Amino acid sequence: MIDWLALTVALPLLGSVLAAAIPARSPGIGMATGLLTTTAALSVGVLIAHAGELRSDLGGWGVPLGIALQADGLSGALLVMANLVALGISAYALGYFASGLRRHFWPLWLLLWSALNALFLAADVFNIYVTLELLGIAAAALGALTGGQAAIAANLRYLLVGLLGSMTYLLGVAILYTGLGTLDLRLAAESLTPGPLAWTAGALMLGGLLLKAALFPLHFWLPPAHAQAPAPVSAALSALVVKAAFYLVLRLWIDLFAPVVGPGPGILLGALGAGGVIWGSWRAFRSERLKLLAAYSTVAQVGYLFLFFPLLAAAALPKQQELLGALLLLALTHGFAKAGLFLSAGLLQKHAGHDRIAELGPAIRSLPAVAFAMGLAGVALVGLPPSGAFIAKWILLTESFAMDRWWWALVVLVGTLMASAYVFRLLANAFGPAAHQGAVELGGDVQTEKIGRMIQAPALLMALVAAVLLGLGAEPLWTLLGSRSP
Amino acid sequence: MIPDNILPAAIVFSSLIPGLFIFLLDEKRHVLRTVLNMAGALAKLGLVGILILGVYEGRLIESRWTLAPGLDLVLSADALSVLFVTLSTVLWLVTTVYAIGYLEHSPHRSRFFGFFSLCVTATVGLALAGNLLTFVIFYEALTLATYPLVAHRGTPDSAQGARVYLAYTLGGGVLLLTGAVWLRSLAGPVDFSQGGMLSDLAGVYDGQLIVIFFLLLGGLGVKAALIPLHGWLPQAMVAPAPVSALLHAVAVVKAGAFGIIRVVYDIYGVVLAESLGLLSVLAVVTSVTIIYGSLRALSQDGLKKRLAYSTVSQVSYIALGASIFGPIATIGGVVHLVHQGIMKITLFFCAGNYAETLGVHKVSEMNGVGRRMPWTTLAFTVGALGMIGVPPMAGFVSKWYLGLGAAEAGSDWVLLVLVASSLLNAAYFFPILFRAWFKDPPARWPEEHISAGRLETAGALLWPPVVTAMLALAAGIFAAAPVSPLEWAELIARREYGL
Amino acid sequence: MTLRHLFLLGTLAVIGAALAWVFWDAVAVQAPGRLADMALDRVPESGVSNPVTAVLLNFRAYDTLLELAVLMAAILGIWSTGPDVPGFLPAGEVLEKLTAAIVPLLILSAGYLLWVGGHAPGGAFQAGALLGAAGVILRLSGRPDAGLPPLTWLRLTIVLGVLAFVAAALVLMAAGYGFLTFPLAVAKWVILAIESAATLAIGATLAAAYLAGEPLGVRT
Amino acid sequence: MATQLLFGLVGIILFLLGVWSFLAHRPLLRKLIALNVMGAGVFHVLVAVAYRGLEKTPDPIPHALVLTGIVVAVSATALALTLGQRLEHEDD
Repeated sequence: MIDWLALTVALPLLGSVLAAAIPARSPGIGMATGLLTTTAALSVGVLIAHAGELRSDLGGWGVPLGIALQADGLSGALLVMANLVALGISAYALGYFASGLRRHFWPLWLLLWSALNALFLAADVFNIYVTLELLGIAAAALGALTGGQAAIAANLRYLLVGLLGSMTYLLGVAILYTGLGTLDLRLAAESLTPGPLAWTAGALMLGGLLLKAALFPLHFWLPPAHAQAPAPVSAALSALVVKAAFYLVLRLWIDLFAPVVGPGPGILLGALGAGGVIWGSWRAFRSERLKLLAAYSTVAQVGYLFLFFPLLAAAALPKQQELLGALLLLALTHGFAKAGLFLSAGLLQKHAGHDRIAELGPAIRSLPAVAFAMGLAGVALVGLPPSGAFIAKWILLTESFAMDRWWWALVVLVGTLMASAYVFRLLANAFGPAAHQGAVELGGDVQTEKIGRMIQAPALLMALVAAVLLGLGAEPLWTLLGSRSP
Repeated sequence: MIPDNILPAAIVFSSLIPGLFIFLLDEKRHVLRTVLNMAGALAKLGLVGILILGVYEGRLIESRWTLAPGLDLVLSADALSVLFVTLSTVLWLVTTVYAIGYLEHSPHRSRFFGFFSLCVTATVGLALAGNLLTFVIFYEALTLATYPLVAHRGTPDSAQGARVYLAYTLGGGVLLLTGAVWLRSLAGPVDFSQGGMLSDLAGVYDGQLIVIFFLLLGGLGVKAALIPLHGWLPQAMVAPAPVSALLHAVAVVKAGAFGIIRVVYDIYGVVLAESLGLLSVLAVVTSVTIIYGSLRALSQDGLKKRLAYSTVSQVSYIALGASIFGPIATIGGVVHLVHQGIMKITLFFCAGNYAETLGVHKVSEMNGVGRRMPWTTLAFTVGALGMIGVPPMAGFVSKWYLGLGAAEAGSDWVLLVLVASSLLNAAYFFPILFRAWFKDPPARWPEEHISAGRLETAGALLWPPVVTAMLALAAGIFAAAPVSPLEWAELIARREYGL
Repeated sequence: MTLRHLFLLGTLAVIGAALAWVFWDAVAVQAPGRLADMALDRVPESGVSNPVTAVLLNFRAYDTLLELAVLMAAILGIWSTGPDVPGFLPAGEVLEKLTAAIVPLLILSAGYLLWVGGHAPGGAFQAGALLGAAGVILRLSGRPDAGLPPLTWLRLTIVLGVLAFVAAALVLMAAGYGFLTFPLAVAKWVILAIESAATLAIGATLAAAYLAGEPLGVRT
Repeated sequence: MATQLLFGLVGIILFLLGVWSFLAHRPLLRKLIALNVMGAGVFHVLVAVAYRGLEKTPDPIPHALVLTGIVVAVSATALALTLGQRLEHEDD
């Protein structure tokens, strides 16, 4: 029998081993592994759509003794998104890295990929800790790949903060095991009752994860780390790694803690999310550099995701499902959009030799496809139609009005305006005196690179998915969520 | 024969698909781009023809696509949408010809014509929108499609104009979005239906309904350039002439005015709107806008700026018609949607011709242009007289019905507004006509790009205004003919008031 | 001792009290059964008799697999930061002799711990740690390469653990068993093979990590 | 029972000391050591949980978790140390 869940984790591990052992062949091995892994993830998605929730007991021991992997509509959709984005990033990376960095990039990248899949499928609280460390270490190493002092400093800080988060989380796990005698998410959910245990374990585990999910004000480590990393890595960090941490928060929240801790924490998370929306958008608007802008917009986008929590807690079941679908749609849209934005930013940086927004005009105008990718990604980040984010926000707004919690709607609307401010401040550069070929305009001193068509494709494709496909074709998400475990 | 559940979608796609292909074209593929443009325009025209027939027979023509549980994208055709669709389709065809003549030698043509097609796609989409969600989607899409056109030239002041335009329209978009979701949270899916769909909420949520109305009005008023939300319009003048023509006559301002009509008649229902006292407020706002626009127009020397302020004033006639209770005024407002479009696009074409041919941008430079460019000036004259409302021009018909309706509704002060604005129109148009026809031309024009040959200017620039001018004449003279805009307007009014 | 510090101390004290209470409550009052008995009962089915090894290499083998991946990620990350730092001066005679005596002992005891892990405390990690220690000692006593094989072979060694683990799992899956399911008949040997591979990988990784960079063999 | 509580409390105290020194000190090296102290604290708690009195064999699960945790912590520490070493040292 083929265990597709396990394969999505095992294949990239194997690929990483091969890439590390045979550095000369690493790009080929990496691409092949990527294709196989994505296929496995897609089949997981298809299986969920047909057979409903999937679960596999590794080692055949069954919980609570063994470890299980599980995938429902929520995790399945995120898994598919993550793998498609990762595949796009891989295709981009083929053309991006100089030969010196390649042999370092691919094995670490595949380990990161494996960790991502493992997290979306995780069903065991301690296993989540191990996987988080794999994710964090691979991410920090990839982020520091350029070797610049700033990059190393930023990613060392990122690594340490990540460790602080996982240690806190681990203490929560220890407490949980002490009190419940199980590490399996579902069994824990069955036996967890309101009380001090739930509160402390919840505070520790969620607190640790929130640090990794960069929820305001725990976001301080994110902008430097994401802005300093090489473009494909920044894309992965912003679009996927943060998403994985967020997914764990959401998973633990709805499965484990929301039922036993009452409405307070949900409102707190929503309030922090609101702070993130405002602060992140503001800093993005003030950023001088493109990649910093993109990084701060991630802080804002994470904020949006948390705005759903108080409503999720307050809503009755059918509404709850609707909101959860919107939340999922927003997360997927942001995954594709942010990846598209960072990959475009990387191309502009390569082409112009810098990423100072004010001076990017000529570079943008000489790369129309990249300009389009940024435009579409921008539309999705602001949440204008026909992007998936628009549908998600429409539902969020409607529900917050319907539940007489209009203040959440207010945050969304203000955030939307701020987002359009920073997005169009960037896009305005696309219009200006006609572009002659790159270097001429850019002046002699900066080193510029010719950008091929192939490397532009992934950015454009992902932006398209975010800005159009997810907006017009999102309905299946809710049917997929219908197969969610109660 | 196209099935009725495909037709509206097909009408939208007929400009979307060519647009997307045009984006991929190389700058130099002039012929192919022209072919794509024209093919799209003609295909749309044909499809609209089929649509008109269907609606005239009273068939239900609707395309539906589910975006999310309970959220449908609905494109459906009723008498009102057909009127707007036809207008935009016809004028798009003409404007495309004009734009090809106007822009074929400037840079970034593929980008321009791509967004040009997206712009009309959005316009047609919101014309056919069958519910508020769909309307909002295309309304925002219109903003996104027009922004690159306004910014197209890439000069500092066009960048500035585009920034202002975007600030206003996105701000308005947020207001509209707020109103729309709030309304949805009260009423569920907001499908446009003749006579309104909120009657069962009346009396329960009156307060909220009033707030929502003003949110929606705020959002739509930006594009409709109602005082005090009109600030972007004169700034957007920096755009190339075909864009201004489209923005002013068809796409943007009309989207706003059309939206106001939708809100008043097909969401609130004119009866409810009246009973909530919303109509009178609207009447005041529009009247102020009418007078203010005309007054500002008087003092403008830049020809396009003067036309811009005249748009501010003229578009408000449409909303004014909606704000007066009674079918006659409704007819006047709705029919002006068409008449103002035809006349205003003529005027902008002519302004573009003067600029392109002779480098004439200012009214003060227009001495004797009539002798140098008789046809263009003739077309301009027709448009101008129409705007003033001289019988038997199209503009006269609109104002006549508006006045009649006002009198019938017993709000006589509106008559004063109409008279005053007509006088003001005359005051800022007659001097132009006088200069153009009766003053002597200067020794040499500011910068003469196109020297007079067999035609006074390039053919692609000359024919569009002449054609639209003739349309404007016809709309007035044959107002009583069976399929004239007036007839349609009456059909719409009958259906809205259930007569 | 600023105000901030005082505030921090206060908060931590409160948290500590809360944690202590919850822990006491969970251990002394609730005292749930937990997994001990279940695990101990099923040790015989695991192919080894040392419960901890049974958990690590069979019940929760998936954790261990990812943990080896973590080690691999760490060393690959270390290598990606650049070449290794220069080593220490060659050791004096005494230390030299000492090293020559200790290193073989360490390797021997590593082997013993690996073997004994099957039925008594011990196992791949303890053994790997000893191997790593041997490497560190060699490095301290002046061997720039810490006794590690040349890079090409070193690469193979550090991935050995994950490779053996994944390969075994996939082969058994292909053979019709679940992922990481070791049929009792072969479990003992599969586990021993994986553990031996893991021991080498861990030892090599720990020693290599001590070089703080990729041993490209370029020395000045 | 008492032993168990004692070990657990020591673990919690260690953890909090680690948090304290992570938050109170700027140098990255000290933060790294602080993290390892926190780790030691958590492992203490787990070992305490495993204890079932002298006559019964301890719960093997927490022991395994501790072993795994140690290796993970070592890996992270190694990478962090290397990154720190690549930094010029003005910031600590």
